[in-house]
Amino acid sequence: MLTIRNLNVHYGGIHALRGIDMDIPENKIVTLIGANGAGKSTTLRSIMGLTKISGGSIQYNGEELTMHKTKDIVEKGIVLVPEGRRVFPNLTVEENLILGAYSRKDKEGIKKDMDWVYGLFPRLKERLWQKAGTMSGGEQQMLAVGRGLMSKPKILMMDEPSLGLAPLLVKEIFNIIKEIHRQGMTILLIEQNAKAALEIADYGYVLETGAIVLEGKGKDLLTNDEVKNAYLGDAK
Amino acid sequence: LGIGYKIKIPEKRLTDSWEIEEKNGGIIKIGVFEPLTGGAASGGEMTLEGIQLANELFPEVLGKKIELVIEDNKSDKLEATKAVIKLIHEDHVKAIIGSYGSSLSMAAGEVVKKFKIPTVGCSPTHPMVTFNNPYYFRVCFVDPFQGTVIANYAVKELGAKKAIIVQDMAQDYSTGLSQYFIEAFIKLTGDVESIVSVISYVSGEQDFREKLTEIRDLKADVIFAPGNYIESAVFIKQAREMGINIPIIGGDTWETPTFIEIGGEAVEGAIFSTHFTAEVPITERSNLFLEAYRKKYNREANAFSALGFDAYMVLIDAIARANSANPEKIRDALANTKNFEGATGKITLDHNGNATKSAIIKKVEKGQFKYVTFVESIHP
Amino acid sequence: MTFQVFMQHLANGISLGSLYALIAIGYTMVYGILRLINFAHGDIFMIATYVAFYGVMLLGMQLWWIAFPAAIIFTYFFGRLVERAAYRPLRNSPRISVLISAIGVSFLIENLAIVIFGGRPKAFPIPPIFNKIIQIGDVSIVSITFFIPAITLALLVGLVYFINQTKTGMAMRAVSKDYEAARLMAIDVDKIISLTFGIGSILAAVGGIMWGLKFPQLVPLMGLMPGLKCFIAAVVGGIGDIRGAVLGGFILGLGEIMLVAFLPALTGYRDAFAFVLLIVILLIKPTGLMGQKLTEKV
Amino acid sequence: MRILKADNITMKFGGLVAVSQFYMELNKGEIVGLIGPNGAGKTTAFNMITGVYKPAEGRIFFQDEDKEVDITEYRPDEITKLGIARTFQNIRLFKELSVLDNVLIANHLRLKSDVFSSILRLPNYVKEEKEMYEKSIHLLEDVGLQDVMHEKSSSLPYGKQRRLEIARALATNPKVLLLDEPAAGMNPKESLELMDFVGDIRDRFQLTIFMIEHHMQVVMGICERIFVLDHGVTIAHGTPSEIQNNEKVIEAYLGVD
Amino acid sequence: MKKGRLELNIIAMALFIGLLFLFRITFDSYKMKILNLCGIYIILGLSLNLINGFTGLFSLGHAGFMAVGAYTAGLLTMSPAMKEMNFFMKPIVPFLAEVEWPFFPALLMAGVISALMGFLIGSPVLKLKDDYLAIATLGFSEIIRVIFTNTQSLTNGALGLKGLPIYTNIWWSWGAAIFTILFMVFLIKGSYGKALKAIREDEIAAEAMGINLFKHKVMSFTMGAFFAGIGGALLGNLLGTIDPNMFRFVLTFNILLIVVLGGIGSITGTVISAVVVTVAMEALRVLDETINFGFVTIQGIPGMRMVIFSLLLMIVILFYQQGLMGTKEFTWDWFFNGKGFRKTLKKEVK
Ligand SMILES: Nc1ncnc2c1ncn2[C@@H]1O[C@H](COP(=O)(O)OP(=O)(O)OP(=O)(O)O)[C@@H](O)[C@H]1O
Ligand SMILES: Nc1ncnc2c1ncn2[C@@H]1O[C@H](COP(=O)(O)OP(=O)(O)OP(=O)(O)O)[C@@H](O)[C@H]1O
Ligand SMILES: CC(C)C[C@H](N)C(=O)O
Ligand SMILES: [Mg+2]
Ligand SMILES: [Mg+2]
Repeated sequence: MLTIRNLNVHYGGIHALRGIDMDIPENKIVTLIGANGAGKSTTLRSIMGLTKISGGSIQYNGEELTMHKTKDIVEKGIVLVPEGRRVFPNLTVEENLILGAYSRKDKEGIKKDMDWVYGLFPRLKERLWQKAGTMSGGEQQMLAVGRGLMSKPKILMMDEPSLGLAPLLVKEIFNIIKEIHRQGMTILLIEQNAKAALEIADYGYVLETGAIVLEGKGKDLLTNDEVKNAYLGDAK
Repeated sequence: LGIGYKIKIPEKRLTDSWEIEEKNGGIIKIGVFEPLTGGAASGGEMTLEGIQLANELFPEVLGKKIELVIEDNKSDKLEATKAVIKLIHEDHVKAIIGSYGSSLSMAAGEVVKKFKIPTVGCSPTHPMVTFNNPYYFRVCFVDPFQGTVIANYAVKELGAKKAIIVQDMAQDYSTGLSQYFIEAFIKLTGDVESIVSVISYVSGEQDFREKLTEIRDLKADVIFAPGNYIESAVFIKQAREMGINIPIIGGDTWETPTFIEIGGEAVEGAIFSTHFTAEVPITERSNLFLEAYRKKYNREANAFSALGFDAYMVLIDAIARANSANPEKIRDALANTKNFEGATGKITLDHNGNATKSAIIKKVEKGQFKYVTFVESIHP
Repeated sequence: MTFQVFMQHLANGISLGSLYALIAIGYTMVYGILRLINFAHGDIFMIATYVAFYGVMLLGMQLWWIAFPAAIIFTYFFGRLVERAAYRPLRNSPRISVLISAIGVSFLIENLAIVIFGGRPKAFPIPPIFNKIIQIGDVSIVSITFFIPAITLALLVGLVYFINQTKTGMAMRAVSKDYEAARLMAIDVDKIISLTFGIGSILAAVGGIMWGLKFPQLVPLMGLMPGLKCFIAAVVGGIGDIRGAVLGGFILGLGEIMLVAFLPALTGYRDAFAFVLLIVILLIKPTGLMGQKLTEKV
Repeated sequence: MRILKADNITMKFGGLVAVSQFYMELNKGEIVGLIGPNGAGKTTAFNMITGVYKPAEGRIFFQDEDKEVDITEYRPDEITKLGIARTFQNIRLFKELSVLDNVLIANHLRLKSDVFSSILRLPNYVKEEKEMYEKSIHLLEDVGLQDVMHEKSSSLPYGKQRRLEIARALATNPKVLLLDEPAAGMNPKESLELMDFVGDIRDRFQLTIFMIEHHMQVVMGICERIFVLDHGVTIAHGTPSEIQNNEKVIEAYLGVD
Repeated sequence: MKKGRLELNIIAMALFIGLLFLFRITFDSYKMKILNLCGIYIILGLSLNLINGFTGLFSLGHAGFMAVGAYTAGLLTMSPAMKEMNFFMKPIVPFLAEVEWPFFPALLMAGVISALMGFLIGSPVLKLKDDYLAIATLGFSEIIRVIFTNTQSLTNGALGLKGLPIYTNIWWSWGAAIFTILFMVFLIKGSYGKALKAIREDEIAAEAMGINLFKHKVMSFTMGAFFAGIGGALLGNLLGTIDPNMFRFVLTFNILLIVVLGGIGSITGTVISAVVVTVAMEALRVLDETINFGFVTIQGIPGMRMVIFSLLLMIVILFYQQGLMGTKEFTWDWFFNGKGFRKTLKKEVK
């Protein structure tokens, strides 16, 4: 569905991505793991057209995305829940969700999905009128995920959705990911919580200093010694 | 310094010596600083018209061509000083003409005095312009005279017994002229209470409605409101809007097309004193000037163009008499100007550098400035 | 002070206040979305007035009802052009750069206007309908005095609805905080900002024409002081909040007039009134009268 | 010996009671955890202790040498001066400045010379400045950031930024250190390293540490006592094993595995 | 500081003073005036940069402080006779009527009064942030101007003061400029300067680092006001005439533009851009004049100079957003290893 070939990104002098190849097949969960600064977020930002790439191709169902505006990419059905939440602090919870569905025209569907999101995150429903900026970190994270879901994406990309969440909620988030996946969504997930991510992922990539060093089925990576050593912290 | 270069140090500061120009071929440079942008731009433009016209008619003196170097002082005192400094030191002008607006002239006054460059003002009427400054001259009358003239007219012709003053606190001209008017008016009416109110505003103000509300019910026969033509026109307009119908009179600043454009119907009947009128030529030169002006600009000349014309004429006359382009000599010759026939009348410069001139009273009628009467000069 | 005189002052105050309010709304809109003190707002206002002036010169006084709307439409595009040229290239720059650009473009417009329109003031043509003197008892009021509050009110209602209730309005508010996140919602950030500017400029244009009708002289720097005062009005009311802008405008307009009316000795301090008011309000309520208090989440 | 005490502090935002009657005591040298669901009021509690927010009710006391000071009304900088330093949940480094400058700035509060001695570079100032440099560089070596000392702080990867925040807090010479989710954004391995690091600095700098954290491995691994907040209310307090088995905590926060 | 730097600095200083002597001999007084203005604008630019660039307080009140400085020095240095001539509408307040101070104490007093003003204004206003601070400081500067317009017996109101003794010359203006540069360099390099930068970067974090925000902000603001007052005084006694209208907020903008063009937060940048802007403003004057090429004359358009100037300005703002220098500073290393200007970031440590 999404095919990335030889993706290169430079930040000034820093060569942040060095020729990345990735495939995200339809209706699969793909995860991208790696240490801080490996280039995970950069990959997602490049797909969304938020970061200028210096070479390579990104294709969505055979269509080249690299020249498109972010807005068009979102309208094609690729949505990112960004790192650091990025909710609109001056808007209420409800307004944030409505904007999530900015590109959609189907009033009925929007209404339905709104209720669905409230079902997933009851806290949001309680705080309908609160300005998003005053919510706690975890609450904002729920809102960010909810807002991403509101656009009814074909591919949902999430950049560290469990960051700063309480254990209960982390579990909850992973359940939600599984749930939306079951409903037919394709997912690209970045996680520090590599174990949980690999457990639910169909396929995983390991990124180190801008290059893919390892890839494979989620289950296989879980048992890979290198991965265990470097990311799972099991090997004590 | 051990760098190996030799730095040539001229024996004398080149620019401070006036001889430089002899090399300059047969050109004498005269500086002009006038407001060409900003609040007083209308006046500056008109003055410049007169100066340039004179320059076209009389482009030479002592067999040399006269070149005008024109600087815009942006209706700003700071810019006025800067412009004059530039004229003196960059362009090495021998003499300067300008500027419309007493405050601007006064700002430049210190500079021309310091660098000893003779300067002829066209229409700055405030006494301080030339006072104590042997290098500043002017071809117009001064405000003590103008104040008396207009007070006289108010009392004798309009029969006014009580007056309201509206002055612009930021213009030396306006505050000065008000002062002289008040003195004359009290003297003429013999009534110390005859000034019922003095209202002040600051250049640039646009809303006089509260002030007008304040004076609307005062019993007065006339309002004296000398000031910049813009503020004055707006003031009159708002006064008429509020139903204040007594005569409003002012000074020489009003004679600009802008005054009528802005004031529209409201300024009908406004009365003011000024320097010159095309309707009553005074001298031979007046006719010459009027003719040439009509030919060049295709309309009637106004007082400021006439004064610009005269300033130029007086200056080249002085250069001719001095038989030199040395600023000191020009100054001395200027100081000796006697009975020079200008477009605005006979010009004699007194020990202060002031001309003693007659005044004209004009009135706005059907959107035109109409001549009303002529007031003889009073010899001080 | 007699009752009549008081009424006269009151009428003047309301009319001036709503004029300030009208222009303040434009400021608040642009500020609310871009977090930018649009110093060029006053100059856009000036351009609108000049265009209206030339329009009437060209078409004749009878056709003012074509000339004025045409000037407003022109200004709409002019505002968008200013945004395009001076602000869009700085989209990802620190706020201070954008602010400086605002100051710079304001300089440029003023100086261009001096060269193009001439430094010499022009008289704004007033169609008779705005210039009727209406005598109510002893109070004489020019008809424009009534038009201004009515127009302000109408625009206010429309805008409040637009910003709070429509999706585009929401998008505007979202853009104001986070361009990138807005882009991720499929919002065309440039388009929204440009639109905001266009609307702000329309308000400036309406304000400018009203101003011209009330104070009929045009000079290239005419936008400076009103611009500043109306910005203050917006801040006093609580910047970013449209109702606040209106409130601020009224307080400022009425306050100025009443200050001069009741304390004639302080006439000279009229221009300082706005600033004193500003500082007093800011010190008491730092977010302005209608601005909500937001504790920064740490 | 008690060093910090929060005596029933309460914080409200509009109608919302973010923290209600929070009572807590810290003893010298302890590492204490603060956990609870998102929005429970943990960060808010920190903000009250460090003076960023003023509590609506309750008082906060700090044991300064041999006298107990009521710091409820103190400004944040005064509190830091007394010896309570913190890190932020959303990293707040001086982004445009170098790593070293970030740490040097944290030394400023202990500077005795006045501004004119600094401009005139009088000997007393020069001496102090030298000490500040040496101390800062040592500190950076201690936390393993000496190699990136001259980099712009915002160019560091997340994990190192977190470490720099801690180093910066340490540079203020604190007695009590408050850490707000220090392991956020770290992978499990890095989290475990951080755990060791925290224990290490406690010993080396003789600190008392109060820490918010969602990584249970970390919290349970190094905290001696744990407070649990939910909806602003303290629902439990005890040793890690007590907390792990507390019904209420499991229900509200931990969940069942 | 590496060895040898001190010597280098002294040599550079000596060379510069020599250069000033050279200018004095060869320049006419028009050029001298511009040279003086350059020095003064350096002072003003730096003082604004201290507040806006280094401390991150967005202040737009500089014109007000300059007015305070200019009037203080003006009133203290004018001769009693001059004062009497100026104050013809209303006599001057008695305590000022007879004073006539030499320039140095008057200049110092100008700085002190202005600093005092900065302190008094700063105490309430610095509680505000960002744009609010900007507009409030702008407000104060306008209030100062309006007050000066109306206190007839103290300032001669809107008519202003004429005939101030022309004390300012290149020694004063450049002397003060160099003093200001040194002051800023040492301030910024030191711990207090770093604390100011920390406030600029993140107030909440700075406070958490134990920095007393209020004290440091007021300090920076007061120092800025002091130098603004000095700059204003030098300007007044250079031009010989001042009035309240000179000190409109446009003046603050001019200085702000200098700071921005030079690079916010760069001392070197401000110095360079103060000189460039001042000279460029005058150089562009030719645009307003009629140019005669012999065969063809181009009529000058009044105001064209300002159009071109603002156009150039916009180009810099849009295409060189960092300004000339960004936050970089000149260093001697630049001469020796040719690596270009060094980032302030990379502080050398022994
Ligand atoms: N805007 C930027 N300018 C310069 N360098 C950047 C920028 N954004 C990221 N980098 C650098 O690019 C590299 C990759 O960063 P990226 O944010 O993609 O990492 P990541 O894998 O998402 O890390 P983390 O787990 O910390 O989020 C890092 O070295 C980072 O410092
Ligand atoms: N400045 C504020 N204005 C309004 N509400 C606030 C503010 N700060 C916090 N809150 C609210 O107070 C509650 C507690 O927030 P706090 O940040 O303390 O949570 P937390 O326990 O740190 O959560 P997390 O683990 O998600 O960071 C939340 O519901 C939040 O929305
Ligand atoms: C020049 C003028 C027409 C104005 C007035 N006479 C003045 O001296 O200011
Ligand atoms: Mg990332
Ligand atoms: Mg928190």
